[in-house]
Amino acid sequence: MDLDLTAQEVAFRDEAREWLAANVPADWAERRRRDEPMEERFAYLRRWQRRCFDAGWAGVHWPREYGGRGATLIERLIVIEEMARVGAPHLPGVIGLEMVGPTIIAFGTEAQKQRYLAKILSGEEIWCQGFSEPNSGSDLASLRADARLDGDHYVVNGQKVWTSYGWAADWCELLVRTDAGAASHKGLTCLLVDMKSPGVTVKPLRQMTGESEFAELFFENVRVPVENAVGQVNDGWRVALGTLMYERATLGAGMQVTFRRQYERLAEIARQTGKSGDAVLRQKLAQSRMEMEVMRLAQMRSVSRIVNGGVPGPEGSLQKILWSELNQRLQQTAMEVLGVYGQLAGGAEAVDGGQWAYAYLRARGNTIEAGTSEIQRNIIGHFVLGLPRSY
Amino acid sequence: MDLDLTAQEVAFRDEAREWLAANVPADWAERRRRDEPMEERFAYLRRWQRRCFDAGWAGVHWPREYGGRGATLIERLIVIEEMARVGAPHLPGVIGLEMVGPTIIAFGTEAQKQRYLAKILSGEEIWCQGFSEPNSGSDLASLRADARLDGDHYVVNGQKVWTSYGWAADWCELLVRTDAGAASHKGLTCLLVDMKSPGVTVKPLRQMTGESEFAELFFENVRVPVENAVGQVNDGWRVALGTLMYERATLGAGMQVTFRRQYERLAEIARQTGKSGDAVLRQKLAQSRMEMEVMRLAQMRSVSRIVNGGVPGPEGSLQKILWSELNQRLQQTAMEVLGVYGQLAGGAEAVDGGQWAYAYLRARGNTIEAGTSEIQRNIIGHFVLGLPRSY
Amino acid sequence: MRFDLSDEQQLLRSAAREFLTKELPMAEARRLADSGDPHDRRLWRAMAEQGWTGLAIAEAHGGCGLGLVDLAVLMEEMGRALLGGPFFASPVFAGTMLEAAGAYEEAARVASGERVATVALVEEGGVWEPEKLGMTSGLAGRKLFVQEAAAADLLVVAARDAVVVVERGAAGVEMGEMPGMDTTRRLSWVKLAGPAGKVAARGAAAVAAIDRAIEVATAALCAEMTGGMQRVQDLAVQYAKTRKQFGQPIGKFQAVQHACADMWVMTECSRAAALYAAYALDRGTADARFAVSVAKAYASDAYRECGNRGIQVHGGMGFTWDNDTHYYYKRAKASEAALGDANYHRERIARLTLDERGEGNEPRA
Amino acid sequence: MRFDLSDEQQLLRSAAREFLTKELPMAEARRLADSGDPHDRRLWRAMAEQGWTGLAIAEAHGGCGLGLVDLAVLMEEMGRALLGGPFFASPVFAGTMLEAAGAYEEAARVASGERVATVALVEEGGVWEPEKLGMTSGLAGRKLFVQEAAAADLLVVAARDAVVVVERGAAGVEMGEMPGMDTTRRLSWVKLAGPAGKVAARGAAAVAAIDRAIEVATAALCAEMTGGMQRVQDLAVQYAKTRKQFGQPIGKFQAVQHACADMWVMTECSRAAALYAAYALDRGTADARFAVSVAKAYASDAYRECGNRGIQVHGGMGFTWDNDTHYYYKRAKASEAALGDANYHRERIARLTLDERGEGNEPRA
Repeated sequence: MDLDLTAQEVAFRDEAREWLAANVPADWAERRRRDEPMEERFAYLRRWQRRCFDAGWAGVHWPREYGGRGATLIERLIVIEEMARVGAPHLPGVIGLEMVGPTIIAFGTEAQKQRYLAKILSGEEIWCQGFSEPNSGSDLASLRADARLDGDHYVVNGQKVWTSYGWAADWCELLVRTDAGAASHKGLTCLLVDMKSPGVTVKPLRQMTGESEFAELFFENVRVPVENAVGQVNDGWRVALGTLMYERATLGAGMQVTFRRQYERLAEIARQTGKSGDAVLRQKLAQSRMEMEVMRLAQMRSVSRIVNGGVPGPEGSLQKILWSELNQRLQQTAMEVLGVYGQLAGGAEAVDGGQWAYAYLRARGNTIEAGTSEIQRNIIGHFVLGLPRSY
Repeated sequence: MDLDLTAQEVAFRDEAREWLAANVPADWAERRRRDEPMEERFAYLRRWQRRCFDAGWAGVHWPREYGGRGATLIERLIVIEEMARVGAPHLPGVIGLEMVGPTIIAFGTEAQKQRYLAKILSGEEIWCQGFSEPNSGSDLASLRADARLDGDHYVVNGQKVWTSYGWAADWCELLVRTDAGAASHKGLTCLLVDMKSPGVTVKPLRQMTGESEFAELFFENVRVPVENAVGQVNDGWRVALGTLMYERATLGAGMQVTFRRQYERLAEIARQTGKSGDAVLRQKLAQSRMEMEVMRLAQMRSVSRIVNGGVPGPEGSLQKILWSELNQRLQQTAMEVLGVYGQLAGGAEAVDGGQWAYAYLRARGNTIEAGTSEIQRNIIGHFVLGLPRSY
Repeated sequence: MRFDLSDEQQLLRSAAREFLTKELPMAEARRLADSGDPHDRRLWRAMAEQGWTGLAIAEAHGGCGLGLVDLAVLMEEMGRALLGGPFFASPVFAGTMLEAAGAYEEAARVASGERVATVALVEEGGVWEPEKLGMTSGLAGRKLFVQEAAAADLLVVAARDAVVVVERGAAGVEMGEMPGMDTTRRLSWVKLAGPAGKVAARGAAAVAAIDRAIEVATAALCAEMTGGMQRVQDLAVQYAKTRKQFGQPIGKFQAVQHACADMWVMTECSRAAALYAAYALDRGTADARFAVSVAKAYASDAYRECGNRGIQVHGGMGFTWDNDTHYYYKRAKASEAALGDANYHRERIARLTLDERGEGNEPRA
Repeated sequence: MRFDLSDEQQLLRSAAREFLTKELPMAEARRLADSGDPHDRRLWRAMAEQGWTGLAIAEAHGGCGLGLVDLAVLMEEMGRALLGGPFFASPVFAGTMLEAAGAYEEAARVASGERVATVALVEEGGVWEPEKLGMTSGLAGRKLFVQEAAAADLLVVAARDAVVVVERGAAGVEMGEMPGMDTTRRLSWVKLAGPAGKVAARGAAAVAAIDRAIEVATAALCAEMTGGMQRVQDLAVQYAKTRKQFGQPIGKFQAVQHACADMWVMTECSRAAALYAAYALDRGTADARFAVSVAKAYASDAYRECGNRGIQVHGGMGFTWDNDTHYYYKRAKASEAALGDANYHRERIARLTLDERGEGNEPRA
């Protein structure tokens, strides 16, 4: 057991830290609290990704031949954590950087790599993923959007929901049924679809927070060239699953740092309001702090396991359960610390501009998005513990 | 809404209170903490039941014609609560009084009533129930003990577990399969079995507390006269279910008073040790106190519903969930109040002779016995909310 | 013994359910919540005509003189229907305070629905307990989290030493919005610079009036919260029966079904506790304060937890604006924070049962 | 970065697993627990021969000089196998205290297994924090909850101002049983009437030695608790796979399966926290105390909760003496109470992270 970074990793971290200190836009902290049209916000974030890309900080884990730095998993986590530490703006092309890009690198043709990868890195093209459907949430294998072959094109029809960045995306990694006769998770294919194709409609999906992070996508006779299939035809399940594994393994990465920042702020508020002297709230705050630390340690263990030879396994479900349930408890504790002020969504009296009320509501989605807590426990029960499938 | 007792109920309560004040044996409080052979303890309790019976306080809810007082449900609960209030010894014939007796009254023949009822009331004959089997715990309908007709006798073979008072019982209300060909919960019959019959073996079942409240019963070619079937042959499911309903409706009755007594004692300990000044423990104690009150109120509502025309419904599952889960939290809180002393099972340093350690362990069985918490939630889900069967 | 509604109360419940189903269907409740002004004057007049605004105010003071259990019955239905606006603030909270403070004339006009009132209680830092208030009858300073001040004609100001009635339009009264997550009832700050007002009660009488109103309002709020839980439960159970995944209605999976069962348990318990709190206050039983704290401690956690489970049962749908659950979830949070959260009321229970041989301590059998 | 066992540590784990499976099968562990004397001398000698009794004591002081992570690995296996007797009391707790107090000669004899020692720490009322102890180097008074005093040759007395080593048989030493629910490790009270003893350390050095031993013992205890959780989980999962009800293995029902998944989550988390606590103490990192409190707060709740779920998954069988789970459940309670329960360690976490910009506060990336 040795948790120290190597000299090389320390150098890498220092380089990242230095660059971030010099380049994180000073107006972001203020700006993120402000209501601004999401297009404007998005353009701002795109500029940020471009700046990161120019300095070599976008997609550090991609192989050098595709424009990355070939960073190790540890180095990659270092970048994620350093960015979270300074509260850097997030990269709007995250879906492309973290999921679609690696999928194309793993499964794509040379032509696809040439066509798409560079623009993912630079943020010139934003990607989304079309996986979930209204009737296929937890039960992804039952999806119904279909692609019928017509000459050298697929003709796609169907609907997708919960598409992050769907309203901003130039391209979509779309999972569709290409063989209607095959068993549920067979006969699926991943297509790369130009969102400007005729027949694509995007509708923002309004969440209970009032925002629309996600979108619904409608496909009506959308023609997609056959060469836009990524991976083998009818092998889309495997392609998509690889992507989801990646999602679960990395989604929690910057979180513990973000949680820590929130905790520090909450502790500050508690001290200022005298609530830090309340023994009951102290217990709840400490419990959250403990959970963050346990999450950090469990994550280090997972990463260590992957580094020492292995791909992300179903243990990703552990991370998912930890960060989502931790955050819900943390936000409830924040509400108790803020007392009657917690409910304020804005106005001069709101603490931190109302972001705690937002965070409380937003956390509610955590145990649903990216695989519900129930699904995660099914995965652990079945794949880790060897119990019979419960669904 | 009117929660006052009627003048008649007040008179009844005062009568009970007065009698109990004069008759509850003074040595019980001390004696219950002492280790004594269970036969000795049982003989003591039998004498107590006899004394209650002589004064008309055993089976008050039984019809007058069978030796009861024809007490209303309210009056019956008054007796249970008054006994709990003064910490009276419990009635060792409780299974007969609360379950078997009412079953015989409802389903039995005149001859059965004549033969059994009076001795149940007086405690001269102690009853147990043979329902659960090693492979039929939650899934009672799958039970396998069988009774084959042989002339004017049934020949019974099989095994029962979790039989309360099995080691002390003179008689057993036994649920057996009389029609092997019928569907799972059909083809069952309730037999009244003399525990002294040849072929009956009783083995105490040791619990994690170290005690043996329960027993395993083994039946090997036990001959039971056909006239000992209670209710219709092959209608045993309905007969037994009525009994279980009764169990769930009354099991929680004296509990809230007992919990209250425990809470008062715990509060006293907390004041003496200074723990009552600990804000964190105050929250946990208050939470338990609140849960007791909520349980009391929910129970009054259930009782009120039954009184105003109705039989106990699946709402009995509410009581079961409340008292069992409340008690587990209460005992954990007691452990936290007692701190390192909580674990002591005896010796001069143990608080209250180690009964808190015992209560903590014993509570663990609460969410399992008389239908697990999972089964109760299945019942609520299916029978109350109309969701599909989940098992 | 009857722990249940009388025939009259059952009629009241049916009438309220019928009225609200017709006059405030969910789509309308949502529209009002989203509109920025949840106070619908037409609906208000219709409720006043039903006698609801004067339900629990004495006949002698212009009300119907029904009891607090009746009020709880009505509030539960309102909570279920997501009625917003000043009903809670005006007849329930302010009305009770006015009546208790002896301002019968103002109470009567609130009871008739002619005037809308609200209570100005909470101060900087969230302070709200009568004995901790800083404002005196001079009325200088700010009151915060005042419900539906924008709709109110009268402000009933709870000061440390007085209950003072101030016209909203009086000189020296300024107010502004405090946007909260629950948009069915707006919150405001109110700045007072010594406006003219009518002192309804002073000293101990004022403290007693404020105290009484807080207890009554808390019990009523618990009933309203129970109604919300019921609705959240109904929505989730309905969804669990119809939504299919893996070829089954999701309600067949124990994880989902048991979540629904938990919601049912919590709603039943909360209802029993809220009804009893109202009953105990109505009868003036010795354990009334204990009963109120039990109800509020329970409901504060239970409403939120029902919301958590309700949203979870719905999966992604539960997280959308289109689903009705979030309106209840947000109100659950506002209600949890109002008049003492679960931690506060548990501590009050501890004071009543742990420190002294207090009122919650005597068995009532 | 390697958050995992080294090859040597993996070997140690395999060796320990193999040894304990052979020398302490469950039937034997149960027999010892039920026998009234859980200290098996033959087993003790065999463990000493493996070098286990000196594992974490420096080579210069007669031990093997391995680190605390190695000790954690061993303790986890022991917790899994339900090893009782004085291992925790003697080499882990007393051995560390002796070494830290500079009593190298005694430490060496404990490390070799030749002598069994135990720590006398806790006083009336459950007081155990070094700064709150009442007993002084005069050694007059009672120490309580002393583990395996009956098996010990030496008492290492933690006094307010000194660490004193006393022979068990010395004049002025009296002891008696404190029967606890966990019968794998006996508890005693020890009455001291100024017995002769060797003062190993005084003043600040004594406080530091006691403190060090408490931190190390706490981390080791967390590792042992993790092993227990693992075993409770294994038993439950195994049962859930084989026990059938309603025509299905019960593990197919989500209520049961998710309980098993929870146990797995808790065990994984507890293992990570316990390993890190050992590592942090070993390296002397700035966040070591924080790490110890995280591990103990987590394990205290988690071990009990694993027991709760483990018994529940077993249904009626889980409540029987015949089932192995209850031995772990009882030890979980004893371990929860020892060296600070979850409430205690959460408060310590609050002190470290909430009040000051304390040691647990600096990001370590």
